[in-house]
Amino acid sequence: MPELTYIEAINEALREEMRRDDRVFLMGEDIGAYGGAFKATQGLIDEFGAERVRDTPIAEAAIIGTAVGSAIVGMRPVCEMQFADFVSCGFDQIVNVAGKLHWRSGLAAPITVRLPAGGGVSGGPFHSQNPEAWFMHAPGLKVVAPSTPADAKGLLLAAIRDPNPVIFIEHKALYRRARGEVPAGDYETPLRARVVREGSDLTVIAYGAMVHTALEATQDLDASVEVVDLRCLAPLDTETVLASVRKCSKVLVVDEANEVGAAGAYVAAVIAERAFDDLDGPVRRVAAAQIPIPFAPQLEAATLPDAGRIREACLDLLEY
Amino acid sequence: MPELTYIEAINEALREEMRRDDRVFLMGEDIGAYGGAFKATQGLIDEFGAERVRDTPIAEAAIIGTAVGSAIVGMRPVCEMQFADFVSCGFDQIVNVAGKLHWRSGLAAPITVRLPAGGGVSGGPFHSQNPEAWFMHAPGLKVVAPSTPADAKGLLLAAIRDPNPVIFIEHKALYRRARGEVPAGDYETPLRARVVREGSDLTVIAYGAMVHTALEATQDLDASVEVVDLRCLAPLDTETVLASVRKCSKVLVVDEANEVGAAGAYVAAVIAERAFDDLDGPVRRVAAAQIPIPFAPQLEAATLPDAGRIREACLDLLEY
Amino acid sequence: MTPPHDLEHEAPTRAVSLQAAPGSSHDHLDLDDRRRLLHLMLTTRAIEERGLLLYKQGKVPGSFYDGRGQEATAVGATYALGADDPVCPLIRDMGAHVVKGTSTAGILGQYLGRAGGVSGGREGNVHFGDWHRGVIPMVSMLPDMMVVATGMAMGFRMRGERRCALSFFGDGATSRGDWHEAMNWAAVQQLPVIFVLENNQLAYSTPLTQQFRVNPVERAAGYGMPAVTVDGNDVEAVFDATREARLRALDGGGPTLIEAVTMRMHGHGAHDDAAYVSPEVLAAWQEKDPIVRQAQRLSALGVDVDAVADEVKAEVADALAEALAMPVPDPATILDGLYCESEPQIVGRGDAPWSGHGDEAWGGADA
Amino acid sequence: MTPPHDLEHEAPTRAVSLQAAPGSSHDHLDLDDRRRLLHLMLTTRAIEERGLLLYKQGKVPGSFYDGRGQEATAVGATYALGADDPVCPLIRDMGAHVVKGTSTAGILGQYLGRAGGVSGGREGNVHFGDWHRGVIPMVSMLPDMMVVATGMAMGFRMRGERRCALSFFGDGATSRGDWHEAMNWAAVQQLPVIFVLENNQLAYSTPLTQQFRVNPVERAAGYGMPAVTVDGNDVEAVFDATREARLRALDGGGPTLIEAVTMRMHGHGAHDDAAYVSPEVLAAWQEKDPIVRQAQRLSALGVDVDAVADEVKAEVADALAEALAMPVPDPATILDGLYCESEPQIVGRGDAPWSGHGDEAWGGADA
Ligand SMILES: Cc1ncc(C[n+]2csc(CCOP(=O)(O)OP(=O)(O)O)c2C)c(N)n1
Ligand SMILES: Cc1ncc(C[n+]2csc(CCOP(=O)(O)OP(=O)(O)O)c2C)c(N)n1
Ligand SMILES: [Mg+2]
Ligand SMILES: [Mg+2]
Repeated sequence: MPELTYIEAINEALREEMRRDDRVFLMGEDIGAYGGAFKATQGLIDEFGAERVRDTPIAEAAIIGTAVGSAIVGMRPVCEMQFADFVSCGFDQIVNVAGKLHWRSGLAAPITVRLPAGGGVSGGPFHSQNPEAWFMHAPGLKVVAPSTPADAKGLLLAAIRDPNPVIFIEHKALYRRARGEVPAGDYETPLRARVVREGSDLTVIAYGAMVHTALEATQDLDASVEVVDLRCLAPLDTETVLASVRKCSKVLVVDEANEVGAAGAYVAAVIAERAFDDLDGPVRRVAAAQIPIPFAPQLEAATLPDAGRIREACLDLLEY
Repeated sequence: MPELTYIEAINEALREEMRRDDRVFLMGEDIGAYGGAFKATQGLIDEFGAERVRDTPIAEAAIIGTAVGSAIVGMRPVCEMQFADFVSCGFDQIVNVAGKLHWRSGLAAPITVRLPAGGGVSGGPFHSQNPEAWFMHAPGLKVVAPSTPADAKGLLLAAIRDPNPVIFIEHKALYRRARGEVPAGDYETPLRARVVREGSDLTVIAYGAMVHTALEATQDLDASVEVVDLRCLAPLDTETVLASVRKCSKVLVVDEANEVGAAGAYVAAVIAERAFDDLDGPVRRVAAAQIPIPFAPQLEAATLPDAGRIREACLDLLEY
Repeated sequence: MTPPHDLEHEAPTRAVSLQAAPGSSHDHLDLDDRRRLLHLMLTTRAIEERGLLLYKQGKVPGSFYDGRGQEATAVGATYALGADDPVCPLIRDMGAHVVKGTSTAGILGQYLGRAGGVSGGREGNVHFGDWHRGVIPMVSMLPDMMVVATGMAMGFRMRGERRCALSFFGDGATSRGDWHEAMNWAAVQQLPVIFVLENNQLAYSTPLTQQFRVNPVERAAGYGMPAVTVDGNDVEAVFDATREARLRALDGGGPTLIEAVTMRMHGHGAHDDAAYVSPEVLAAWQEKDPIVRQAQRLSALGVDVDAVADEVKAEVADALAEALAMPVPDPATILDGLYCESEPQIVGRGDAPWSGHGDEAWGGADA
Repeated sequence: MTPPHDLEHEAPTRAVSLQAAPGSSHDHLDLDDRRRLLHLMLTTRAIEERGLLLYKQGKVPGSFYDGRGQEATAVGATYALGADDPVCPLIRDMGAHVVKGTSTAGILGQYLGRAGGVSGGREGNVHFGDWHRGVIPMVSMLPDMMVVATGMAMGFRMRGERRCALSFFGDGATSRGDWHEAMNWAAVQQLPVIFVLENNQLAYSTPLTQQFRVNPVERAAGYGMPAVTVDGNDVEAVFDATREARLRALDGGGPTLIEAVTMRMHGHGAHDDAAYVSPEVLAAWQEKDPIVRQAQRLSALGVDVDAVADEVKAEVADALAEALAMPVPDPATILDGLYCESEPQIVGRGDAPWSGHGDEAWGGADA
């Protein structure tokens, strides 16, 4: 199998799906000749032309809203926000127009919105956010967050083909740092959680970049730690989550987003309600401090979850 | 003490604060001569004039953003969204401009944004939403949600005087249905939770309209049920919450918002992490189904939490 | 109390002058068309009058919004559209639903929140759309649907289909950011979309002077978009302007902004007594009632307009009986359809009653 | 590869013609002012050149954005402001910080993410503002700060203060909804605010033709707002236009849109080689370098411009030493100041070096 980076896998998924399905097209700021701020769409305009790889004005509401319009007449748009942070400017179109349309009327809005998210790159308060929890709380959206190149490709193909609006969270810090085997050709990764490493003493649940941090933090712990990669936050794969927690009886949920109201807090609430009898300890959480993500590396490091904090929480739980 | 409705209490708070502090002014759509869609600002233009009771264009981003601008030069704006649902159109200005300003720079943005929220009025998918969880997940904002007329006044006075941006969640169904004694004159209600009814067998945590539903649901249960009104969702009064849970050892969190990622789910996660040792049963939650709020009364009733569902969850827990 | 606004005097400047109403013959509408326009407006009004009555009788949950007195705009504009041209109506545009062929019983059932209403009781009042007939369900947030219409037009252009999309919105809605994003996007990409600004002098209680300093129709030039102002109470004038805009759109000439000047003849919704509007202003506009005008025009041409009215009356009465017999929706179904689980259906074809349509369908899947 | 855009030929239509650069005397600027303008532009450029060097040396975390080559716009516009007129700079507007008196060491410390940088390491690159001096920290979302500036102006008007606010933004930012909401709001309420559109021919890699069909300066009329286009590389011309707009604002004449025509002379950020811009276009603009122009103008008037350059060099060298000595921020402090816990301070007074300011302070608390 070829080895690709996370961003190469995204590029490949877009290219293959555009070849396969001529309803698929791309929209975003500077995604054409420039190939996007992170180069996710590099080279695609050469193969597919400017109509299918559309540079747009700086107008996030219009990017989302016109995507919905094109989708309901049969297209399959894939939108890029230049940074996930700018999705706040298209928030209304996502939650009110795209999210509710099918439930309200039976008319589907199959759009994909790609969000380069996450911290660890000295991006500061406006280039480091993890907005996924907002969208989990908006009915009708799916929220997907790959952690590996293989999943980035397979989940993106699944997202584009999904008949619903999908918020696709790409982690910027993984774009070039994550590299791995990616199956050639066509495949879809199901929107379900995946047990990355089996274990029996403790479950660590994470998604996106934090899956790697969780693996690193627990690799030489003197215990059998199971690591679960959620992959899809909405709808949440509660089955896999609960099965793992029931097996291990102890659980830590890791989330890179601001702690209050984070996706991980919701996962913890589900566990505390539905797996209580199997729990041998508190549902621990590690997340970012409840502040904007700082710019200076020293401050950012103190804000985001890291292997040290995860390890410490695991040790606490194991001793519990 | 005079008896007022919830909306009369809001009107009184606005009037008294505008008399007391000439930096305070109001902005919103149709809040002037018309007195607002719900009449919260009725009569205020007559006393304070059109400069301080400002009818605005339909431009939610500008309502929030100009409020921030006026606040940083010394004003104390109070904005009304015509319905809470429209705050999605001003979302970016709230989370990115208002929420982060003080942490980033030390410059405070003392604005209050009043949101007529909630269901139970056949408002359908766009006039029934409870957006508070979104704002809890945005650092730097305070989120306040009164359940009684006395709190509506006291919390609104506290919100306007607070040097931070405050999202003030008013429940539409309470505007005229909730009536109670409201202290005359000036007072501030602290942004802390309140034990509404003391008990020892089970804690029910709620806020806004659900406080009343929780009280009703539990009033003739054959058990000692403590009911806690959160009043302030961000920052959360974890002290009061945890003290109650530790005392009662069983807890139900009620939330009118969509279940996934709701404020109540965050409260449940905090409890499951920090009061685990005291828990004698799962952290139960009752919330709205994860769908847009339906219009038809039969569908809406099946979607929102009600006394029956709360009672059932309480009975389950008591038997646990 | 602040005195009611004198809307006539306060209006922001307007350079564009109103198009004259056409006289007794018409180049593009035959007599059947002109009679049909009356029929459609009467149906629209009858539906909304009946809806209001049902609301006052306590049979309609929630609020009630309607466009009585503004029927000419939605009916006239939609009448110019082809079967494959979808429309995005807002709260004054019941006529768009009617022209596209939405069943009257379905609309009344919608008001009543019944299982057989267009949205099956999920959506309220006018927040619905029979998209199988090319009517896109509106969201409440103004004017988000302009952006959606722009996106449909983008889809048509990308596939080389000879179609256009049309979106309505009010004067008040022009102040929101999405208005600008849609205008600019449609113009810079030269998309086949028609924007119909319904200037009814008010946004809820807010007069034009507090919304803008210059009439928004004059902004079109700044986007590189042609604009025209028409008498929004003259159904044939609105039709004409839209017909022209549509041809431009289909021929690759890009978007058009049409301002239809009209008046909101009642409160914002049924709960609003509109005390902020002076009775004189309303009385003056009453003289310009679009249905009376079309009826007079047809009477002068010898058409039996009472017969049209009788037809409509009977149709709406039947539909009402049908709607009232519809069951309420089943609460056990609320979770169904949160997600789409199969290959999505797309926006369908609506009625296109105008006699002037040739075999101009774009040749899509179901054409 | 798609060929680089020929920006000169593709530009959307523009009706407004460029104001001519003033000659060897000036009605409103004395020789000290004109020398100071050069000094301020040189300081601005020296700061950004040093920042870029620090970035290339790996000492600046994250990304690096600057406005080298566009100094005349931010310096010229801000120079016209009074001490009590706050400014909202964006990423090309280091000159606004400099004119308002932000310390050079504070700015270099900001780049470096040091505790003594303006934001103490919390904010990155240009996302800062010394609000004690009337510079409002920008958010990244374009052009949100226009709305904030409009709100400050609203505050001034409500209190009858003779002040105005100014907000910069790029050509690309004009496509966003907030641009429209700010333009309309400022116009309909006739607020004392100045909007400076920095048309630098590009939004990141996107040429004007893909952003709009008509130059946005022409949209001002549709809001009822005066507009003017100036040579954005002529610091005195930008000053003049802003001085006039400010007088209008202070006299109750409402907002003004100023288009400053300039060119982004490098990539969007330091990571971008701008391969999409043709070298010929850049070379032509290089001829119009704003600093060279002002230096030539002053040389002709007998000013020793090398002396000015030497002053700046020394100042920036001192500031650099100071910045490099600043400690990194303390991670133990990250939670401080999420909420404001005391009576808020408000936006303060900045430097106002223009000789033409009389005792025109609005008489506020600290005037
Ligand atoms: C974004 C947004 N803000 C507020 C509202 C509430 N609202 C509903 S209709 C209305 C007035 C609309 O005025 P206009 O656009 O002129 O349409 P009209 O009702 O006059 O037809 C308002 C403020 C809304 N629907 N959307
Ligand atoms: C709402 C929003 N979307 C996207 C971006 C990302 N972005 C940063 S600068 C830029 C280009 C801005 O172009 P322009 O407004 O012309 O300013 P210039 O950089 O040319 O000075 C973009 C797209 C942003 N900052 N804000
Ligand atoms: Mg209107
Ligand atoms: Mg630019």
